[in-house]
Amino acid sequence: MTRMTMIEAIRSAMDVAMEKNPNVVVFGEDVGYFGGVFRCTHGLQKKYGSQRCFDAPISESGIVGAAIGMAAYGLRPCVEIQFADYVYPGYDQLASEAARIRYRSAGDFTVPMTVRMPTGGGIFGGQTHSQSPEALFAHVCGLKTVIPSNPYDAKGLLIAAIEDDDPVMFLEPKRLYNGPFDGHHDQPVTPWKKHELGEAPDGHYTIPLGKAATRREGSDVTVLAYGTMVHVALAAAAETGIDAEVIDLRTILPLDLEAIEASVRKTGRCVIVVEATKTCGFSAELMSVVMEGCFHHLEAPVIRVTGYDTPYPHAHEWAYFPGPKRVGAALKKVMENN
Amino acid sequence: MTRMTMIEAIRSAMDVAMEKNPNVVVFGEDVGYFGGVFRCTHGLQKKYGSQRCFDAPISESGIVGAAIGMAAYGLRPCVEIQFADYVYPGYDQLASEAARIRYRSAGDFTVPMTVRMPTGGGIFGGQTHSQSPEALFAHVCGLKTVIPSNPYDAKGLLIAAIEDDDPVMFLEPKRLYNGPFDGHHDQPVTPWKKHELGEAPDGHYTIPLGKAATRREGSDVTVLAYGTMVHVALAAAAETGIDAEVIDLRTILPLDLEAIEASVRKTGRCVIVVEATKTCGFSAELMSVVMEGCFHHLEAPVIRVTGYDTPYPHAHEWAYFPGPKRVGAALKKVMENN
Amino acid sequence: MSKPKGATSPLSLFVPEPECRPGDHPDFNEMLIPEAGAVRMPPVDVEPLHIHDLAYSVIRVLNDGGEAVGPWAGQLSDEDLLEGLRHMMTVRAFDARMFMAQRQGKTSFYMQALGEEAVACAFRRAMRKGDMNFPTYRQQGLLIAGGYSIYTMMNQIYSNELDPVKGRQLPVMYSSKEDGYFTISGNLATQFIQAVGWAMASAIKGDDKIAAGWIGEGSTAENDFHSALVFASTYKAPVVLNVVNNQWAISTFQGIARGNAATFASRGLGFGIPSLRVDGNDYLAVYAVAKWAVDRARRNLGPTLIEFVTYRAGAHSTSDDPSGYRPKDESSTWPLGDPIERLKKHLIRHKKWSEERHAQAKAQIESEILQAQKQAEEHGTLHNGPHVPAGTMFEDVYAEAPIHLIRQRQEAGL
Amino acid sequence: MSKPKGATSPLSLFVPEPECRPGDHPDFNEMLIPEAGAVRMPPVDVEPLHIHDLAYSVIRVLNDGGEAVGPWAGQLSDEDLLEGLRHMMTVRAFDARMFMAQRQGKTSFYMQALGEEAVACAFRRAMRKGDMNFPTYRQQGLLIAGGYSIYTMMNQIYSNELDPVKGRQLPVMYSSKEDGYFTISGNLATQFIQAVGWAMASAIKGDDKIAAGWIGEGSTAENDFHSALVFASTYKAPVVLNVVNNQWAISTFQGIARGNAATFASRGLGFGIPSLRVDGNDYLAVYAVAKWAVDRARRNLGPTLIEFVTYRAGAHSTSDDPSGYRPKDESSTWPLGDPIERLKKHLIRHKKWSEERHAQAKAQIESEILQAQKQAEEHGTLHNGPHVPAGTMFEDVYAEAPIHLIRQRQEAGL
Ligand SMILES: Cc1ncc(C[n+]2csc(CCOP(=O)(O)OP(=O)(O)O)c2C)c(N)n1
Ligand SMILES: Cc1ncc(C[n+]2csc(CCOP(=O)(O)OP(=O)(O)O)c2C)c(N)n1
Ligand SMILES: [Mg+2]
Ligand SMILES: [Mg+2]
Repeated sequence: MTRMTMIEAIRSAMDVAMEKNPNVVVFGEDVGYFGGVFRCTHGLQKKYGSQRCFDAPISESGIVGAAIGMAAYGLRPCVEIQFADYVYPGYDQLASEAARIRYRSAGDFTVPMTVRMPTGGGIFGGQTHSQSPEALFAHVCGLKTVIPSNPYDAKGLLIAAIEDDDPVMFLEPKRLYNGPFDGHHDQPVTPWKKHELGEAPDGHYTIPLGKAATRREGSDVTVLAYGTMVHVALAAAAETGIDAEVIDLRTILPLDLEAIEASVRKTGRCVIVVEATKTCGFSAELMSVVMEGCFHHLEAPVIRVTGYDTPYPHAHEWAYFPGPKRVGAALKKVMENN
Repeated sequence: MTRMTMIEAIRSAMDVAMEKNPNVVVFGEDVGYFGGVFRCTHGLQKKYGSQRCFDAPISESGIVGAAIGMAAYGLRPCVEIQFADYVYPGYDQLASEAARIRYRSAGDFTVPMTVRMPTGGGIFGGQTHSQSPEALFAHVCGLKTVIPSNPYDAKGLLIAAIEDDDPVMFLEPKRLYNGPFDGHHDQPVTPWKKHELGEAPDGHYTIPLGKAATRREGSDVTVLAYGTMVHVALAAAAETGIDAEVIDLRTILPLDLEAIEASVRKTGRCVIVVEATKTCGFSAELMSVVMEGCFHHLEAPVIRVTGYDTPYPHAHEWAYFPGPKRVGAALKKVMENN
Repeated sequence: MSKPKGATSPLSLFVPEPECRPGDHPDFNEMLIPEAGAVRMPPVDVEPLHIHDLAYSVIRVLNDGGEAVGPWAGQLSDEDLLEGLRHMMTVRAFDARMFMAQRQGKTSFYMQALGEEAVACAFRRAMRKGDMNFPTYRQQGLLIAGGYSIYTMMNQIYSNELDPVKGRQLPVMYSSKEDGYFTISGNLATQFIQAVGWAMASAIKGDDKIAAGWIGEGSTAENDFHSALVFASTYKAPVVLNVVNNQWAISTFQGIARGNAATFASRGLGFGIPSLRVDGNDYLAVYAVAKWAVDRARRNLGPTLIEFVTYRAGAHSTSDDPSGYRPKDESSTWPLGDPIERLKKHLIRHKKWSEERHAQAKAQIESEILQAQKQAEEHGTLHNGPHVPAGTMFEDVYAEAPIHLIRQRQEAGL
Repeated sequence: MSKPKGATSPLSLFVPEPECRPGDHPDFNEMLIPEAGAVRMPPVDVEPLHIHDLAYSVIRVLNDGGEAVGPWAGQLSDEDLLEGLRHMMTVRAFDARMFMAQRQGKTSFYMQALGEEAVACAFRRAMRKGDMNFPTYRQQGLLIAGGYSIYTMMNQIYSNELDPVKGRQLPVMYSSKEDGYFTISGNLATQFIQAVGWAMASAIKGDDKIAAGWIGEGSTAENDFHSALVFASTYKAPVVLNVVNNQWAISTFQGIARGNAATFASRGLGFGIPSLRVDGNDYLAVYAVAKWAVDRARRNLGPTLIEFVTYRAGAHSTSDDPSGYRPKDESSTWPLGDPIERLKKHLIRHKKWSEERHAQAKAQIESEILQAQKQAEEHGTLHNGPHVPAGTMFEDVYAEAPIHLIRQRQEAGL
């Protein structure tokens, strides 16, 4: 076991996967010699050579498209999109191709590919370095989508993603790379080295895609969250004193319906906390799942706390970010409402 | 007033808009000389010349990107994407650019552009001629999304879209082009010529974006639908004898929240009928809106009837299509549940 | 704003138009067609910069008299050619039959390769087992020339109970890994960069297999054409990038995609990729150029771009009627002729074939196809079934169905 | 599957690498640099096919001695050049100041144009009021040479209460329609095709305005580069397509985007677009080539592609440290020198300038910038504010706020 940052955990996952399976290859913009703008692939080219870890041209559609071809050949590419905000040029290859190839060929061809990308805000990145586009993947059947909230999960989930036989979108909340940011931007962040989930085995292990984790048990209200918002929710629970059950979904597709239903049926209340913009975001799907599975148990309307339906503004980062204050207010409101 | 098919109505809208404003230009794949694979632009090149209506290279991203540049110059391009299934190569230009330019320039530049595309299934088009990707637009703030269900609306909404100062995605349910298809694929479709909403003024008129229409008043349950599903819902209501209030949303963004809330508060029940795949589709947003605005009025869980979360299969078109049988079953179920 | 000094005359938009439209008299006099045999054959390891001219000419082997001439000739035996002729005749007869089947309501849709049979059929011959094609919907010739079962193709077209892709895809969207035929996409151009990725994978693994990407001339406007050239060029991928220029993209003539450029082949020049143009209706020329490019790839010399100059003699698909946008007799005035007629003439001239044998062969092929069709129809057609069970539509979305899909399937009762 | 006959040796993937990495001794000996004055100047209505060579050479005017020589020389007066020098010096001093401001925590981010100031500054001079640029984040020279207020630029960089884009965008993402400067996107390459569309609109309206698209050499790999060339070529759009080849794309050397091609300019050849390469550190050469291309566009002759050969002497941005991927002294060995030094030398040689006047001018520019900075900081910096009111973040998503946004704003209490 080693204490690691989320960056180190992600790097270690690729290292372990490459070591274990010579068919795993890693490429993307600036990922080769330099090791990635967030240093997630640092050292991999040196260790595995430039045929297995290399720089790609600045072409997200080329990166995804080439990875699909490689996966169809039999490799397991794990590619990096420099920021989730830049995945759109590759969206056609993801939605029309990666997601469809197993189905349309009835299993004749498959696409065991992982697409990593830093996601979310909190770093003053403005509207093109802060987006959370997971809903755009979740709506496309054939893709899986993973969003870890800590180093332990990040490593186990990334290895599982690379070893999965379907295309997996792996979104890394960049504000969590160095510590469990809870939205209190004016307070120092505990480094992962001091956090229990900053500890991870050195070698191979996996966390199954599709299983949520309960980060805090509680009986008053269920909070559904993933990524950075898990830590925001935990902070809000602590600060309001409301006995919230905080569920970290970890993968949003497949979604752990059973864990969600069990918790909301137990607490009778639910707050959904998602960083992405509201309308038609994954928060809406979570709403629907609760409506469909728990309606008769609900004692109050479910509340969504999300990013507003505007682009992510630069100067007003903290007015925009769904922080512990907004989540706390929602917790209080959902408890009042009978 | 003239009786027209939806194709004729759409053509007439462009004709009226081009006639009125010389800044309106029309282009897309096969739309020039030939007049479009669905003949929606037939005759426009002849009437307005090839500088205002012309063929484009097969490049959806080029079509959208060029239209953005034209709109920034001051034109009002109305472009065609041959099938909604082929919009993805242009998705980056839509999500990262068209949707953002007003905001990021604080109104210095704007994108008054309309992107038309045939959407939905029911024509044995298989997985790449049947998709309903509206949720992917609705999640992107800055875009508006319109989906008409009849010729009268199609014309008035398309003129409004072209005259709107923001980018509008205009989705045309291709199964409705020639008549109000209600999902009974084994029965002949009434032609628009015999349908009251097949009648439209010859000249200029608009229908405001963001206003729903009640297609059938009722007191038992509210059905939220748009496009082809409006007709399916009407059929299901008639066949089950349930007194459903069928609301045709017409534009899903802006969404007519007030109309939805008023109706569901009145009926206390709601069924959402959307042709697109379920997970994280626009049906999920409608669920959320009802949860947020009407929870205390609900007497039963809201039900989604949607396309399944699989690609649209060719041979099993009618097993896949959310037809009146499935909608009728949902209506019955929502009435049983107290 | 004041009028700027030195204002020039008003700009205007140039919109390319074909030479003729319905009612006009087609002529291809403007088209550059070198004599057969006129274009040199460089070594496969040639410096790309030194063969720019090949992107602007047309490599041809069969001359008007049916003789095979010049440096690209002489690579195929008479047996090979007879087999090639049979392949092309099979494609044509198969197309005619399936076109008819669609018209008879037995399926939803069909797409012919009429007039361009030589391209896929001759190219296939230059490939090896294990190589992978990333075809468009108009390369049925790759399957047929590769010996794939036309019966199975029909099952796919009918979406019947034996359809290998389980009724999920439109007709002609075949898939056969075993036969080096990547699952066809309804989305244009996407497969071009995938072919490059597949070839890169083969190189990464130290394999000896190569890939071939296929695209129509109209679809070269799509962005994936660019990413394919970028990646192929950067990593010197062992791939052959094929542009089938059949002059039309549905109703749109090739000038809309080609713009101000002289040829589609020349699109490769700016990438340092050897780029050749070939007479796509000349079986011998297609084979020779394909072989050259395949050899280059196999010898790790990198990608080649080939433009096949041909003509889409039929409608775009069963949903299309070309009389709305091009002269009816344009096809018959196409100066590169018909690929079957040209190879037949060559073989007859060499006394390896005759009109009688041709007629016999045609009849025999047609009866084999009819046979297969009957057999296929016993297993169902689109509207009458049987199909694979409807519940299978929930399978293969993922390797294992996640819980939400299991629930949906239960709800559907399938 | 049996081993196919004639199996060849295993393939391998080629991955381009730069000549040197940290620790190596940089040398640019391989780089082709023609003598100043060596490249001909064709008429603007030249047949594109006849100037392929210009895509493989480098147009240069200033020679090592500081003389302006050859057919592209002699287009600018001494006053023009003195003004140009001042523009470049202003960009450099402004960059240095703002870089520092970021380091001092006054904003989140900054991007310099160090070493490439001539490109944007000289290009701007060839344009007219009303023309539109679609710049990247490294063309601040267009604004400064166009007389845009550096004070306003600073307000944007600080996201302060006077920021014209209301604190919404990252620093340097300026927008000024009035000044022909399209709102910068954080997404690479998207603006290239938009420039073509804008130019098409101008042509459709019979206007006389032209557009210029800008892109970095690394970003030419993006697909929008292709659609821009396709549309520009097809409709002969009045647009100048500028590729700024500063050798680096963050840590990635230009060979990854360029692949096996000799130059980025050559990417235009396959589109029939006149494509020129120019010494980007030579103010006179940049101006002359820009003028040529702008004239072509204005005379409705269609698009031109220009590759500016330059060097990114600084880090990619304040988030980057180039010592991790390239030799520290690579910048100082760059063979095309420094644009400011070269123009200065030319002017001194012609007795229009002196070291003293240069030092004075530098001091004066720096003090003007300091002045503007103080003034800007009175209106706020990123972390200390003031900004425009937070509630404005709900504005301009649409022309009019729809009901859901009104509700969200109410809920936020802003
Ligand atoms: C991304 C995308 N855009 C548009 C279409 C619709 N479409 C199908 S075939 C076709 C024309 C293709 O022409 P070309 O590439 O020349 O191939 P050909 O049909 O001539 O073989 C078009 C526009 C599509 N299938 N995919
Ligand atoms: C679509 C997209 N992909 C990736 C990035 C991240 N990124 C920002 S700048 C850059 C390098 C661009 O290099 P180049 O085009 O050569 O321009 P330069 O920075 O040298 O001026 C990258 C990869 C981005 N902004 N947008
Ligand atoms: Mg074609
Ligand atoms: Mg660069």
